[in-house]
Amino acid sequence: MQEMIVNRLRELLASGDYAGVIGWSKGETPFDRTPGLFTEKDLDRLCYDSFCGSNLSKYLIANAKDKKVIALLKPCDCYSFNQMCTEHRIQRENVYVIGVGCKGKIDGEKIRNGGIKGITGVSEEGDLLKIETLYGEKEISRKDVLLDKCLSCKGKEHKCADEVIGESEDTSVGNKYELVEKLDAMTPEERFEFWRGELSKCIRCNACRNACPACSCIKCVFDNPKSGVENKAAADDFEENLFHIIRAYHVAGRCTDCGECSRACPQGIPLHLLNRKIIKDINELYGDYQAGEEIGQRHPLTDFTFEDDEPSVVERRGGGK
Amino acid sequence: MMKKISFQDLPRLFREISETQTLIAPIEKCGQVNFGVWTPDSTLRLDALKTVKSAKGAFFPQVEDIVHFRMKDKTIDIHPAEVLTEDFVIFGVRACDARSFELLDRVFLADPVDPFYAARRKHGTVVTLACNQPEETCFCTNFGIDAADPCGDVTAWMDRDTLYLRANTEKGEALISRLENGEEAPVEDLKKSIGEILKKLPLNDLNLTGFDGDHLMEKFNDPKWEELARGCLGCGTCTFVCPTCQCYDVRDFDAGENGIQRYRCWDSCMFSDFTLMAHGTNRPTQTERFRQRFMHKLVYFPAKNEGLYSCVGCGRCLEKCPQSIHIVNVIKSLGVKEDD
Amino acid sequence: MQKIGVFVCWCGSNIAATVDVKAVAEALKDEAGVVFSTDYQYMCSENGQAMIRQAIKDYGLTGIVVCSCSPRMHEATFRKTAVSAGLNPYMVEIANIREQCSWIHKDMAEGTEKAIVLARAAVAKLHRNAPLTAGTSPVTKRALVIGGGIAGIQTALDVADAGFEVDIVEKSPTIGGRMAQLDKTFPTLDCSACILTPKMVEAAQHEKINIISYAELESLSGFVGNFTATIRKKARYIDEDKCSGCGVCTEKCPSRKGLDDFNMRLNKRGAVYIPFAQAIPNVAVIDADQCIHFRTGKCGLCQKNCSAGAIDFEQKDQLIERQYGAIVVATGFKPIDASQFNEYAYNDSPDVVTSLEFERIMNAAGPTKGQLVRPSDLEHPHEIVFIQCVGSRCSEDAEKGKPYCSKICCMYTAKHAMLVREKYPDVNVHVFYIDARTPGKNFDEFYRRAVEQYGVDYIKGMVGKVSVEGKKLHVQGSDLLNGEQVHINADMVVLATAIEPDPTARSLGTMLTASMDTNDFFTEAHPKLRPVESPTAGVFLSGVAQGPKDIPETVAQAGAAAAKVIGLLAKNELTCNACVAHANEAVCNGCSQCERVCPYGAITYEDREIRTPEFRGVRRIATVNEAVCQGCGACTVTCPSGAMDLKGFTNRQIMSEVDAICR
Amino acid sequence: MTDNIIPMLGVVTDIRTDTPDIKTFRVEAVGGGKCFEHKPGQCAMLSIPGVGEAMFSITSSPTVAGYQEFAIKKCGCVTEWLHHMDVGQQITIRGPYGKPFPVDDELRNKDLLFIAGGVGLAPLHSVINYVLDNRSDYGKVDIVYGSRSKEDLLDLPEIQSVWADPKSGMNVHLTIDREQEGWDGHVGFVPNFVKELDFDPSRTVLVCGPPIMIKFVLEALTELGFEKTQIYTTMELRMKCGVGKCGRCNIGDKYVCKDGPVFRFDELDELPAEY
Amino acid sequence: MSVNKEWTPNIVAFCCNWCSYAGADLAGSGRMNYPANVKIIRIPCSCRLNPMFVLRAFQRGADGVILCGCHPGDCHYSTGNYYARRRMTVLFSLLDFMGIERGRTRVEWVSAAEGAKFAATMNDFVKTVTELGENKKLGDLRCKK
Repeated sequence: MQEMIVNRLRELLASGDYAGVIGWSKGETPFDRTPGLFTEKDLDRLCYDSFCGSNLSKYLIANAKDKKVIALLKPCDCYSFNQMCTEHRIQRENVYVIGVGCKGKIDGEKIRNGGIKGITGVSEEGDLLKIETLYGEKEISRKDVLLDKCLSCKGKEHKCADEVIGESEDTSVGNKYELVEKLDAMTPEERFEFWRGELSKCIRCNACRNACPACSCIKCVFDNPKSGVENKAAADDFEENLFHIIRAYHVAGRCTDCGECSRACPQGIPLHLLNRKIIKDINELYGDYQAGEEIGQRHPLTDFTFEDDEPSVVERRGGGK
Repeated sequence: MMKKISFQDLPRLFREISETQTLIAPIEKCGQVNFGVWTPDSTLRLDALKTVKSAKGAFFPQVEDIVHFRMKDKTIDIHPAEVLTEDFVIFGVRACDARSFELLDRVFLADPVDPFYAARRKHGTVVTLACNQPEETCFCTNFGIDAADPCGDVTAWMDRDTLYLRANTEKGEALISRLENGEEAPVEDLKKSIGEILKKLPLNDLNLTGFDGDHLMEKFNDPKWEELARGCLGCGTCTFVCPTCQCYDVRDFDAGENGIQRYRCWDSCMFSDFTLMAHGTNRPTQTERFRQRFMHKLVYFPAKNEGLYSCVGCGRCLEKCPQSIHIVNVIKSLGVKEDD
Repeated sequence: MQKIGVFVCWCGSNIAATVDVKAVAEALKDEAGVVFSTDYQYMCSENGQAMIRQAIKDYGLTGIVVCSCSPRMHEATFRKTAVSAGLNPYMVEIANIREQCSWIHKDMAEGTEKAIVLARAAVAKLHRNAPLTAGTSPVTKRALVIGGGIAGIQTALDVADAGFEVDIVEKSPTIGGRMAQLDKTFPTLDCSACILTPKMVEAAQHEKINIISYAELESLSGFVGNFTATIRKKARYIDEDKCSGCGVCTEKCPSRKGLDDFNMRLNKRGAVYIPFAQAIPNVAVIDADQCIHFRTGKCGLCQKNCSAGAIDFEQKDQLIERQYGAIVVATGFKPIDASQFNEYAYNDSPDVVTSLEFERIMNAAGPTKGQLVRPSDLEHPHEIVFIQCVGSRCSEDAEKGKPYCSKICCMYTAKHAMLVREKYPDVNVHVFYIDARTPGKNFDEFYRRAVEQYGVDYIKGMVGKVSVEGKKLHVQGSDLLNGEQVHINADMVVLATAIEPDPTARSLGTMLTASMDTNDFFTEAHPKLRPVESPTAGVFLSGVAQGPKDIPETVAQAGAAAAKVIGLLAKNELTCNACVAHANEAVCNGCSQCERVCPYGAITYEDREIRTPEFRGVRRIATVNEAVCQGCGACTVTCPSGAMDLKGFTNRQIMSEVDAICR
Repeated sequence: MTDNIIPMLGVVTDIRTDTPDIKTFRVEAVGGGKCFEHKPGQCAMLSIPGVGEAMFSITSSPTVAGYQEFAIKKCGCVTEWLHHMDVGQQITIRGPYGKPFPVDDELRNKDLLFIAGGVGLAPLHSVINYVLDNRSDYGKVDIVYGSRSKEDLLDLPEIQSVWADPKSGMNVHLTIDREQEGWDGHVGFVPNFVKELDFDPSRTVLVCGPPIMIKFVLEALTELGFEKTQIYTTMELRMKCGVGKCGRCNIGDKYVCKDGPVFRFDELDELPAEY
Repeated sequence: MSVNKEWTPNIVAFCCNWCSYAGADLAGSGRMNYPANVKIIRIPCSCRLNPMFVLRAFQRGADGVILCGCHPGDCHYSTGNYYARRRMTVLFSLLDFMGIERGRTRVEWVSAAEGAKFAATMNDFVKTVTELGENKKLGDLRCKK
């Protein structure tokens, strides 16, 4: 597929209409895939394979501002792209979207966490990953180390592609709200303890925010001394909560559930659960809604019906105790 | 004198230590291993090679109060925060992190000495641990660090079910003198086997030629920075997991009736507001901020510190950067190529 | 750093009784930025205001906090005080230590402590206040009156007489409203039609008044001085310009199934009809539900017989869009549905009627041509029982009925009783009442005449049950004065049904964003001081839409509303709200979310050149039309970057208040 | 030992309005007297708890007894607050920080030329008065100072009555950017004025002002034959700790707060152009 | 100041200017008692309530936060409270999801005529929050006395 993509890109770039391609290149470790802008001369560095898990759509804000570019987007990335077009953060006409086929992306962290150390090479053989390490060869099933976001895959359709290269697969497994429901079923004390434990790991590196395509503010309230809530480090437990509550709330209705927040988090905090809880609430209370389904949507928190539930519905619903 | 203790007895030792001083060790919490205060019910993970955050927090915490104010009318009361006065032990520090303390000393113990850091250094005993299984992201060898025999007040080795310890300083001696004597031979064997693996590490021969004060302007003006920085999100992950990054910010928190707390907290030169002033910033683009971080580690710091790099090759940035952009990219991209 | 003065009002003993005002003033002296703090008996008095003015000058105050009654009461007063001393009016904050403190707490220590906290919050907010200047917007010099009853007519006439154009929108085919249905009026017993119809004619002929009958307000946008209304003029299938009101069509119409609304549906009428003889406009209307042509496509007799050629079966609803500067709500009332009170056998016997039905029966132009007969058999009744308070003054948790007194029933029942006794001395009249409420000019005299001169049998007590027994109605009630049960075999029972707001009021209120009470009466801006204004600027209240009242009260209020409208329309421009939203261009993302929640369409976007320490270039930025923004703040919360803020209620101001309260 | 990080108290004992957006604040220790001794060109960190901390150059000469002064232009949160406060307000102060002008070494016995623009006079003010108080230690002294308008000239009364006094043995050359009523002095930008004045290139130059002015002054001086080793300036960057640790003011291998703020231009050439 | 007293919760009530604030005034005019630890902040409309304000109140030591606005359909700005209703529902649900006690946050619609309802609502809310006890989960220790 990489070859097909590169060949097509060569054709497109030859036209001179585009300043470059937003894509990935290989890096040092077997999992390193770094986003970049590629021109005709460095197309040979461009790489597209099972490790290109990151969502490139956000790079278009900076890179498609005053020039036309080509973007390689996976089916899930398209939702983010559409949402940013809706919010006028990306000008649709400046981007030629090539939908690239995706059969689920592999999470290097999961391989490492599975106890496989010193990895020097990985090769794919069907559903099997052969892993070379400093301590011998290992094998692992591909589906066991897919990125979490692939397990709640939104489907194989590219919602914004100008053309599609390669086949995609829906890699979703089971109920994507499973963890949310599990938490909902806990007592408030248990839930509190769960989040306290998770969020206490937060180092406020802002990776979740900076990777998030919905967090595309020119200046985040947490960086703006004039906002009154600016803070840089969690000097108190409260500030750990505050940052993540406000962040989840600010992307409410706009979050496409792309999973970048959890993927980017160096401490493995399941931040996407906060967003997913909101998505679940919105779907249940205000009707099914998928942010980024198409350009120009009005999201549920900028909308209402006369018959909406009262906030006291929170006290009645859910399996919570 | 080599000492030893069986793993079985380790909890007893830890309990003993923690009775008189704070004991910090790699502890697993919510699926991640980080240095934290050890208590009998914590999950000790001496086997974990890399904690997510480095060990620097033991001496330079992420958030630290420095002074407290109370204001009334036109008057101000100033109450400096107290420096640490109690001893503590940090156990299980790896060679790379142990070297980072020396680098931090160069900053915080330089004139004028930072009192908070100095107090922690004075009261802290560092027990290092040799790396039995280095990983592909490790490249400490490039900086003259020996993962088989780390420095510190005490050096420890894990061999099957026994922990061997060697005191390197008086502080270390005081900590482990209570243990029974151990043999040298198993440790020597272990060092040898570690040495073998270290040789095989894929990143163990980075070419650092040209990263020095003499080539400062050349490196600074290298056109490759822009492409290197293109994918950088401007988050602080690399900075905050890095054992040598020590930039900090000073902030005030108005706690109302409780006065105003001035604290310092880790900061990152990758953040867009790092050098922002009322009338502008001297590094307006992410490329410039990105460049600053690596120039500081690889060029400015050695220029000021006899060629000592501000990188210990721990490889945390390789593992944690969400977009896989890290110092090895920079070294390889900007450095002298083998075929040049 | 502001220099703040704090002024603590005693409000006589209203505040001082439960709040140690001196302690409050003293405690506030320690607050950052407070350079002067004092207390006084009545801050709102001239002396109190002079004290504020003096302090502003003496201490070079940049802002003042007045701890007093609700800002709804005196914020405007103190803002004017500040202005007269050279301060910006928005550098005034009120700490509400009366309504929200001294009046609800009894304990002095508690009240004082809370007053201090409230005052601190006001100081904290004031630290973040900035002087604001209000913009201006032009005024469209035309008024819209909704409802063409006596209230609407009177308001329209008064406004028009002052030289401004007025449109009356009336939902029925004619103006005149409920008053047109009345026979006589209390306490003078003069003929209702005789005093109303000249007003109707005057309105119709007034060059400044435009009557849009058989029409309803479809939608409304805009704000005070600049409303845009869309009015749906329903198809009456008659060309109003051609119809001469000759009535030939109404006679020729073969359909006789429609019920005559004007006569309270007591008789039938044709599918094409003129509501009543003096209707204005005096134009027929076709009831399409009853019309044979509309139901079968045949007939068309009216069309054939209309010499003016005014019948137009093709007519469609028409949407009229017009601009108005002011809106008057005069939607009036309807009697409460009596069928829910079947204890009075209303559903069981046609001889149990409501007062308004009785009004039509007594009227010479009514269904019985003014003959007092029983609807069931058209026989002359001998015993009539009037029952008061049907649906009025019910307990709050009763399943039916209204909690309020409908105000007019006592008097119209006395009127009915008197008229019956005068015309038909042979008829015995009994009135069951709870209280006879007669607090109006000549009202009690009128009531006493009914009792003393006309011998109406007033029985203090409730009726428990009315049952149909053959041709008679068995009324079973209690006589509280004599302490006994009363049984009367009556020929007719008249129910003094409560009045309630017209059912269209609720949706109209929503459209106008004018607030209503739980009974759907429109709320006045202030119950005492602004009784004819709605809290929504530019919307005024006239007549029963605001609350039960009789004709003279309605006319008085209609005049008052007109005066307010004239006051508004006389201005060439209005000062806008100064507390409007504003987008900080340095951090606006241009994401368009704020636009979506703005109820006024006040937000647009433009590409603007931005120069900040971090960015130079062109960016899409939200801009707020200050004349249109009403300052609700919906946009501010939708804005993720905090670029959109509301002047006067900024994020920082509110957070400062929160901090001060919680500390 | 904690003095370098932990501030001490100071009291503002005098506030002068110099220009529409610059005020000079006099700071003393709470019990009277100076908070600390300093050298010309050094800075101090002033702060209002809860508002923030910022670095300012000390405007008064070390020879002044009893207090230090700071000329501060209103531009951010801290300065805004300072501008709104009254005499008697306590603030916190720590310092002195940075390398001073080499008044007792390289500058001694030299002919000096001071060039300043706008609020850039503030750091030089300290040196000029120090030189004045030790007049015999220095040779010829010329001061070129310019601003946007007459109102924007800092310390005009002092300049006119003290510096321009023939007894001072100093020459003062004032200029404003545009013609203005009531101004009969020179009109024009500072760099051009320097060229017009045609100074002897043997002088040692101390320059401070907006970056754009410095750039053109440097060109003008080069044109006149000056070497970069003769020219000193002082830099302003975001500083937090003041002790070369927090990393904010790092340029190349230098920390402006510690290795600067005074730099000789030839030193600056060896630094990345990030200032 | 409240040293020797029993613990009472600190309640912040955000009231919209047009209905609820007026309702609170009416409660005052009617001398209807409710606890003094309820402090009202006037906002123009319930839709002005930024979730940040709610969190801020908890940070600074509030034990309960209540928002009062016009009844749905009665908003002075016609639609403000509909937005507020959705926003607060989502926020409260999120707080609940994070384990914060449900009873600490509430939204009530109180019209300008409902002085009695205002007082009753406040009494009830104070009772609920008193039963929940001190807000320990969402406070900032630095602000604790």
